[in-house]
Amino acid sequence: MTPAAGSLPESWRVHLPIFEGPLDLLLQLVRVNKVEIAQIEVAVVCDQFHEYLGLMEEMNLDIAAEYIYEAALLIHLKSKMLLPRPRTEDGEPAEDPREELVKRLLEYRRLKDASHSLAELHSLRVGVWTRRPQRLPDAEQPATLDLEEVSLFDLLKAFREVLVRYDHDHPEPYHMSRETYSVREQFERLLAALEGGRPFDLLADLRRRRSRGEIVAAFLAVLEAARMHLVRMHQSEGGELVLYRTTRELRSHELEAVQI
Amino acid sequence: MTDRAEMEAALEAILFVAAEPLDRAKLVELFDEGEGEAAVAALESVLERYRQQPGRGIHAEDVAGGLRLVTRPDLHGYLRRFFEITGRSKLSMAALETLAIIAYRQPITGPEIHELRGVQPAGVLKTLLDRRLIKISGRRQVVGKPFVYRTTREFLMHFGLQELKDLPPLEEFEETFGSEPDLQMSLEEG
Amino acid sequence: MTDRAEMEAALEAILFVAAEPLDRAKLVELFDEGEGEAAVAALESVLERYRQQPGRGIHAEDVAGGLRLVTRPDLHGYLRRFFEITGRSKLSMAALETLAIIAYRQPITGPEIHELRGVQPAGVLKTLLDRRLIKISGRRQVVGKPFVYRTTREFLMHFGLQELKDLPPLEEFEETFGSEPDLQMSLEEG
Repeated sequence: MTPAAGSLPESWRVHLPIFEGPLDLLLQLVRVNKVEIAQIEVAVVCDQFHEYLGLMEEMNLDIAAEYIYEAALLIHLKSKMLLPRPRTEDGEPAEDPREELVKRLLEYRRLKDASHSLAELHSLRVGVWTRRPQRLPDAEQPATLDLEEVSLFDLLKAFREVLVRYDHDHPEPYHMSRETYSVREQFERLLAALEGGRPFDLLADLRRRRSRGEIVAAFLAVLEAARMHLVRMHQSEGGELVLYRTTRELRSHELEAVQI
Repeated sequence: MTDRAEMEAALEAILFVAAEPLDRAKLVELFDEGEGEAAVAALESVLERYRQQPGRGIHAEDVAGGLRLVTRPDLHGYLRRFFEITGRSKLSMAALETLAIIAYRQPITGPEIHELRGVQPAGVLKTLLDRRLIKISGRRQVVGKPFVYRTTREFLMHFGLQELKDLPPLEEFEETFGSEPDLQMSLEEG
Repeated sequence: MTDRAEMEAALEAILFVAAEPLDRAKLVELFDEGEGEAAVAALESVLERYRQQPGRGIHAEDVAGGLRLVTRPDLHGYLRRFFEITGRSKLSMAALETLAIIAYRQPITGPEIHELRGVQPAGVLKTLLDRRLIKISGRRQVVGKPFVYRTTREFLMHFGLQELKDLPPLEEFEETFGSEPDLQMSLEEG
């Protein structure tokens, strides 16, 4: 690696920028080297790319498989660049080995620029509110989806929902043993524990339970609460699942719908 | 200090968005302390826009629970007519679930759907039949000879499928999008 | 004959109640035949009340092929404070990049998005699906039968667009490579 031409900017050692993916990193390297994408110098970029991965390693950051894949592609391409380019039958030089990479980068840059315009629009439009759903006069309207917009994703989700609910309503016999635990009771206990924004360590709580039946009821209660968007879950680095209460309020008919 | 026009705009936006009657005091408290009087005046100006006037379809109502904007009751005939004629085709969650059951468990009978959903499906089946998303394909030779339901060509077209085989199994859904969609959904709301 | 004031009031009430953008033509059709012109004029008067003005918190916008009333975007802070909404979460850059790829290159499959972004899109697709900004519109009939994605009506509404044509145009770069004028990437399986 030649330290002069091929090195990453010194500032990256102080504060390593994080990219949206390997193509994003490559785009930035082209920019750092002040060349046009079409003139990309594969050898230089390849070394810088590996240097970047090295810095990530030093900082104990996980390197996604996509970066490793791209790094391998770059090495392959670099070696191809070293070979004399063969000629085709009519004497023209064969395709530049960089062509594929250049096309990908150009297309990626084009779409990335577009995503910046969308981002700008998004941050403006996120402030637009419509009226909250209310009933039309004389018409009770249950939650509905626009038929035209219903897609496979909704269909699958609905089917899952049916199966989950069915299992929930038809528990295995051992849940029915003498000690029964009410999901609703667990549900209310959970919400009480989350009151005032207190975090709730789910796994630790489940470990403290006395029986399998109780664990099942407590867990179903968490699923209910999540389904109603009353809680959100966060996984900590240590692997704990921490629950937080969202701002959504519980409606009384929802509570009544929770299995006793 | 909040600009008077801004105060009015904010109050009007809040009244517009709210689904429930709003407490006047709470509305006024939105602004800094010491702006209370200005806020009361701003609220009055906003409400003035929603007094009953011939050309206005919305008015402000002072009900027990507080203030809210509502449509003028004498216009309800127009509202009903408009939304009956132009309403986009809607599918309730019940209908979607029933459709999903039929799609994945066909051929299936009404009583079997009832067992899976725990709800009598007659009304929903009619909706789905009317929309031509499902069809009756004979009767099951059991007690009561119930109708057997299947999805239609329109169903396949609607979901962009060539054949029923293309219906993704649940496992594929979980592989593609993770196994706990509902938990994840709330994850993003943070 | 419908009275002009009544026309205006009815139109205003309908716009106020509607949950989605309304087709102008359908609004006008609400009244008797022969009243079309008067209805157009009445609608214009109503919309005139909802132009952006300093003291007004609501305005009318043309979006996704229709008309609707929404709040002024700059009042977001007040609304959030009043309704105590903490997490109207913004989309991440990864989600926006993926959304841009789908918006400009639809219909498009997961593997194609992976190829274009260089990153596995599953998690982000789930977010976009849950927010109903994209939908699965079928499967591509190639190896693996991947899902095909498209943007939704909700996407248009969220970004304030009438139709997909209104997306900001993609920049066409001058720099071509070698003698190959066509930079359009071939969207084959990666």
